Amino acid sequence: MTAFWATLARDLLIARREGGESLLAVIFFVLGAMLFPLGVGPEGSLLALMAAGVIWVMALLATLLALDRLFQADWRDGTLELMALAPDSLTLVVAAKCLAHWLVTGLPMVIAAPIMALLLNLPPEGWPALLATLLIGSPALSFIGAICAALIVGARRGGVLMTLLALPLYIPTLIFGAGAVQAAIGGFDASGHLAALAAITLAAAALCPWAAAAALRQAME
Amino acid sequence: MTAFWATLARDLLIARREGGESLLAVIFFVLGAMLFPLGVGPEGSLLALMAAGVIWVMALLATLLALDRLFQADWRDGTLELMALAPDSLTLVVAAKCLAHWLVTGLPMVIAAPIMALLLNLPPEGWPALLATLLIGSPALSFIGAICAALIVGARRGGVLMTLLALPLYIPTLIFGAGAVQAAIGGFDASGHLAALAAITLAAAALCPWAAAAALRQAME
Amino acid sequence: MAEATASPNPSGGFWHRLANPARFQRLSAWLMPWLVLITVGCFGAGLYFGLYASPIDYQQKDTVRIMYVHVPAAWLAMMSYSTLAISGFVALIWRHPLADVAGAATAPIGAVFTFLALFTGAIWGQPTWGTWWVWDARLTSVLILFFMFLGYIAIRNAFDDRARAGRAASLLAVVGIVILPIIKFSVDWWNTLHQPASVSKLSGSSLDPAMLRPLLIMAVAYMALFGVLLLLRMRLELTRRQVEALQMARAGASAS
Amino acid sequence: MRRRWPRNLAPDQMPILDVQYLACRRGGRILFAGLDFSLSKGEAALALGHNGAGKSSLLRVLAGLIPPFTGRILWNDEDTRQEPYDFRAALRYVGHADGLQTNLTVIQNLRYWAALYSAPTERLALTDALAAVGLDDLADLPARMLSAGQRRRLALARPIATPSTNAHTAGLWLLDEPTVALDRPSIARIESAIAEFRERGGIVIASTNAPLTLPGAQEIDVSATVLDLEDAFEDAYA
Amino acid sequence: MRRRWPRNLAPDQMPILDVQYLACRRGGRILFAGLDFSLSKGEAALALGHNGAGKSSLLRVLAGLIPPFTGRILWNDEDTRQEPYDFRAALRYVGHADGLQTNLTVIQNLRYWAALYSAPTERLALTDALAAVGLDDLADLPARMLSAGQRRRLALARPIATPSTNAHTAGLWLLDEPTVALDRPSIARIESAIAEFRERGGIVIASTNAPLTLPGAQEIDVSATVLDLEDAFEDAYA
Ligand code: HEM
Ligand SMILES: Nc1ncnc2c1ncn2[C@@H]1O[C@H](COP(=O)(O)OP(=O)(O)OP(=O)(O)O)[C@@H](O)[C@H]1O
Ligand SMILES: Nc1ncnc2c1ncn2[C@@H]1O[C@H](COP(=O)(O)OP(=O)(O)OP(=O)(O)O)[C@@H](O)[C@H]1O
Ligand SMILES: [Mg+2]
Ligand SMILES: [Mg+2]
Repeated sequence: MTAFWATLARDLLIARREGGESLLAVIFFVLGAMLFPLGVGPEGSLLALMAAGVIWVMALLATLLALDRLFQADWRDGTLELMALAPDSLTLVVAAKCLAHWLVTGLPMVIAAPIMALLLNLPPEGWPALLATLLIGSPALSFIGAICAALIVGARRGGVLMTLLALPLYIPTLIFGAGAVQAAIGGFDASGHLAALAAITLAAAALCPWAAAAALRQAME
Repeated sequence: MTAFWATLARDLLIARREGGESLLAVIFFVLGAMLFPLGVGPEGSLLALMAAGVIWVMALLATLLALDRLFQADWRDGTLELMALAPDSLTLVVAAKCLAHWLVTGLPMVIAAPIMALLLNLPPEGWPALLATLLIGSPALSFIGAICAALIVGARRGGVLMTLLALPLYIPTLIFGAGAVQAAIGGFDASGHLAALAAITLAAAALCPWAAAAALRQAME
Repeated sequence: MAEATASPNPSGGFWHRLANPARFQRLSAWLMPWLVLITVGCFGAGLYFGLYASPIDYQQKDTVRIMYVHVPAAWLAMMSYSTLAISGFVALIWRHPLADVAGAATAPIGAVFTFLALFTGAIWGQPTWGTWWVWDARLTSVLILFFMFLGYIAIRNAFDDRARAGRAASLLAVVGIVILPIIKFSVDWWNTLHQPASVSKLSGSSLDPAMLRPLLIMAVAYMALFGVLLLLRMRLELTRRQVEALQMARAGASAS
Repeated sequence: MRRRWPRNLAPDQMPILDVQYLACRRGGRILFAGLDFSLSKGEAALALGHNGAGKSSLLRVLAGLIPPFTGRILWNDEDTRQEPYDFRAALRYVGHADGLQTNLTVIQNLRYWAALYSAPTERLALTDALAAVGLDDLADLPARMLSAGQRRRLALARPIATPSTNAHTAGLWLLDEPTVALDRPSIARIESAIAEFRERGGIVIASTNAPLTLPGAQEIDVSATVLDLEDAFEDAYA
Repeated sequence: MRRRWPRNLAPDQMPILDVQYLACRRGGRILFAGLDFSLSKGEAALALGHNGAGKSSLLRVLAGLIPPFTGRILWNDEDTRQEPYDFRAALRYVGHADGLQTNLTVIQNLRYWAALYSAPTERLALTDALAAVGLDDLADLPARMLSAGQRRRLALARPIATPSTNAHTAGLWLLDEPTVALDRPSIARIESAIAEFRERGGIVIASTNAPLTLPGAQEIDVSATVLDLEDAFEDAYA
């Protein structure tokens, strides 16, 4: 278990040392969303219709953006070998890295969400649903993404694979997430969507670190 | 001048060797745009209204995504020093890298645009304008981005700076690009927008390589 | 992950014996002609019944005939992915060289069938729904399936170390299996434009026998075709690997 | 040509690490085959061979990062691939890559490694290890600012700072070109650290082209062992 | 303490490279100061000093990658910071980083460098250079697959493959730890390549901790020169 806490502490420390780098995701998230009014045109009504979807899509893309660095750096500088050769199981280390990744990318996004809701004038009924879905759903993005990040370690074409592999796996999360907000705006009950999101996140948290660790062992052969 | 052609050839060769990696931008472009109908909802009418804006925003983000790798790799493995110490001026080398970057990311996007127009059912009147704007505007994205990519070389907080610096600089291109398409759809004359785009691209091509080269020299001290 | 040592020692058992490449080559060589025969026969019959000797739909008119190309294509698309996932699983756990080859051989075939389902579907959609494409759950999930095949192919080509690429791809295929239930039940979970299962329902089929017969014949034809292509590609892949092994051995003698 | 060990030796003569008939294959090439050696408490081995012979690969196979193509590695008579845990508790590997996080300070890097290998993480313990490689006065410098040799020395402080957590052995160090880019005094420091480790019964295997003296080390010539290649092949495809 | 050169020397005694009162500052520290030496046709120098003394920094300053803190570097009596072009045409720098594009083959890497330094790019010329470092039979291997030493050798093939394009000099090689991770035969190859270059009147400055013999090379002890630091300071802030 020490490995878990040590890795978590280390990754958070690195994030702090690298300052902005870790906030890349959230800044991309906000700036990216800000582009839509410029591109689509400022009619509030149209924006209100798109808001939920745009926010969730940007959350996906932002997570993806930071993810391919999740293991690549540790792999290049040889830290990954040290982790794999440590007595504790690699799965714990990977779980810690996922958690750290969520804390520095996912959580800030949840916090930034209200700003976006404001910018894209999301109808007030949607706000609680938006926060709830992001809070429940975003960890799934980090965990699922970790598998892909592990698969592409050492690959010649990192980035493209990351996108190609991860986005399809993200789509259920996206559908339920955005769906819940739309439902809430439409005045329907969103609890079904939220339950589905929670299920996805739990399953991801349970299985993905294990799968990612397996993939990483392969990567080092 | 040899340095220019040599670098262009090299970067294209690398792109071919890395296969998909160079297509990262275009795949991100297509997949990303695919997410909006899922997030926003499938009503064709709504999609038609967003289409132009979404396509242009995704073009921006996609370019950005590929850009931060423009000099970083050469810097890390020491190639950049060799380029800087070569007898020919670094500006030429940089220009070659920008051109290569556009050929492997910008051009494929232009080619992929019709697919996106279909999926997001962009009204037919918009199609020619969309292709024209992307063809004229996308080089500007590569050149302007190059400055930012050069500024962040070696900086600890690469990605975030990249986004922060580049997106604001991209906004004029975005406004004229998406604006032209909207105008065409609305049945107005888009030639004004196109002229503005062309001007931006020419200015960028003339000034950016020089500025980027200067930034790179700083980075290596 | 079971960390078996790299040296494969066939220890009895049908699958193990089949896993021996030489034996597989012999078996497939024997099987091939029969499969080809079935393919040609069923396609002939299926297309005849489908395009001539079957009633036209009272509202869709002749366009209903697209069904005989579309539906089996869609079924095969899903079947290909299950093949991919299963071979991936076997390749990971028992490290059968042949399972890896099977996966590598299946992916492109699956991609083609998926594309066919999308394409014929779109063609069918134009007259019936009045649009080439809608973002309906069924259609979208199949589009995703298509991208997943692409992803599998991409990751296979992303490493120079063939073994590594194989393992990564296998793992991906296993993880991606979740897409199948989504495709299958999308029509039931979400209210879609696309119609729900009427042939492959548990409670018997609700389709006019005159349409069902040719449909099923075509299904058989598609599967036989799948078999033929799979065997062909696997034999090709195996031969290529043997050649490469020889070249590598020679290079090893000379290099450094 | 399998060698079996007579089990009636005195305990400290018994081989702790027993490598049997090891072969490695990379990029479709057999690098070495039929490699056969064993080390007992306090012994050391030097992997020698021209560039590209396979020294680094040998160390990676021994560490368990690459599965062997043929043969097996026994640690206290247990196959390290079946029961890796005891082995890992005793194993310390220093590869070509230094494994530094350049944004962390020298001591922060070391502290993480110590925690990872469940070794003491107090500053005192860590600075001792740094002193052993002569970096103690750079402890709070960001690793980014280290020179080539300083980075190497930090990497070498890792095994020193993380003693084996496996009760009944002092452990095994696998060092890939430990003295690359080191100056004379540093080389001397490393050599004495290794000697001290062997004193405590540790086993050391190092690969090197640079000058490094391990008194009484047996030499493993990697390039020589490629000879019985067919041997390895038929072994694999039997 | 400025030294001026009597201009009545025989042309081949005249210093080609004249380093005057050089100081370098990194990370807020003065690494060396008041460094003063000059080299004429065919001469060589070895930069020595403990890890972190500033050998690599010295070479980077000489190459013009880092501006000097004080002092100047003359090439054929021209300040290399005012007129860098003649200098660059003659300069070949091999740093710690090998500068390989790992996705290109060995020869593709070399071909690009040759083109960049406008040297002949025919396969024949390139394979000659590769042969000089003993890599000719790996010419078409992806650089990714090279071992540590093989990578280093490829980096060293660069100056050999790109002769000075500056008419009246054979050029200047700046080699940072050229022999790191090299095996004996390779070291010998490099030494003979350097000797041959000096034959043609080339100038070589190398930094090293590893064994490297440059006959008749003057030694520049980087760590020693930090002494007259105040001197450098008042010079800088005069
Ligand atoms: C691109 C568009 C389309 C795609 C991707 C698509 C996909 C699929 C898939 C995956 C299946 C297999 C379902 C299963 O096995 O349960 C299927 C079956 C079917 N599709 Fe489509 N389809 C498309 C368009 C259409 C259109 C336009 C029609 C006609 C209006 C249509 C009619 C059918 C029918 C009748 C079945 C058989 C259902 C059954 O009995 O199981 N499809 N399609
Ligand atoms: N990732 C890889 N894929 C395929 N082949 C590889 C890989 N890494 C190394 N090789 C090959 O394996 C051989 C041995 O490499 P290795 O690094 O073990 O040599 P080495 O003895 O450590 O050489 P050096 O003394 O230069 O470090 C090399 O010839 C190289 O071509
Ligand atoms: N990027 C940097 N920023 C600040 N200081 C640095 C940087 N790189 C190196 N230094 C400092 O400069 C000093 C000299 O570094 P340099 O690499 O020149 O030493 P060196 O003589 O080459 O040592 P080695 O023999 O280990 O290569 C080191 O003490 C280091 O702390
Ligand atoms: Mg090595
Ligand atoms: Mg140095």
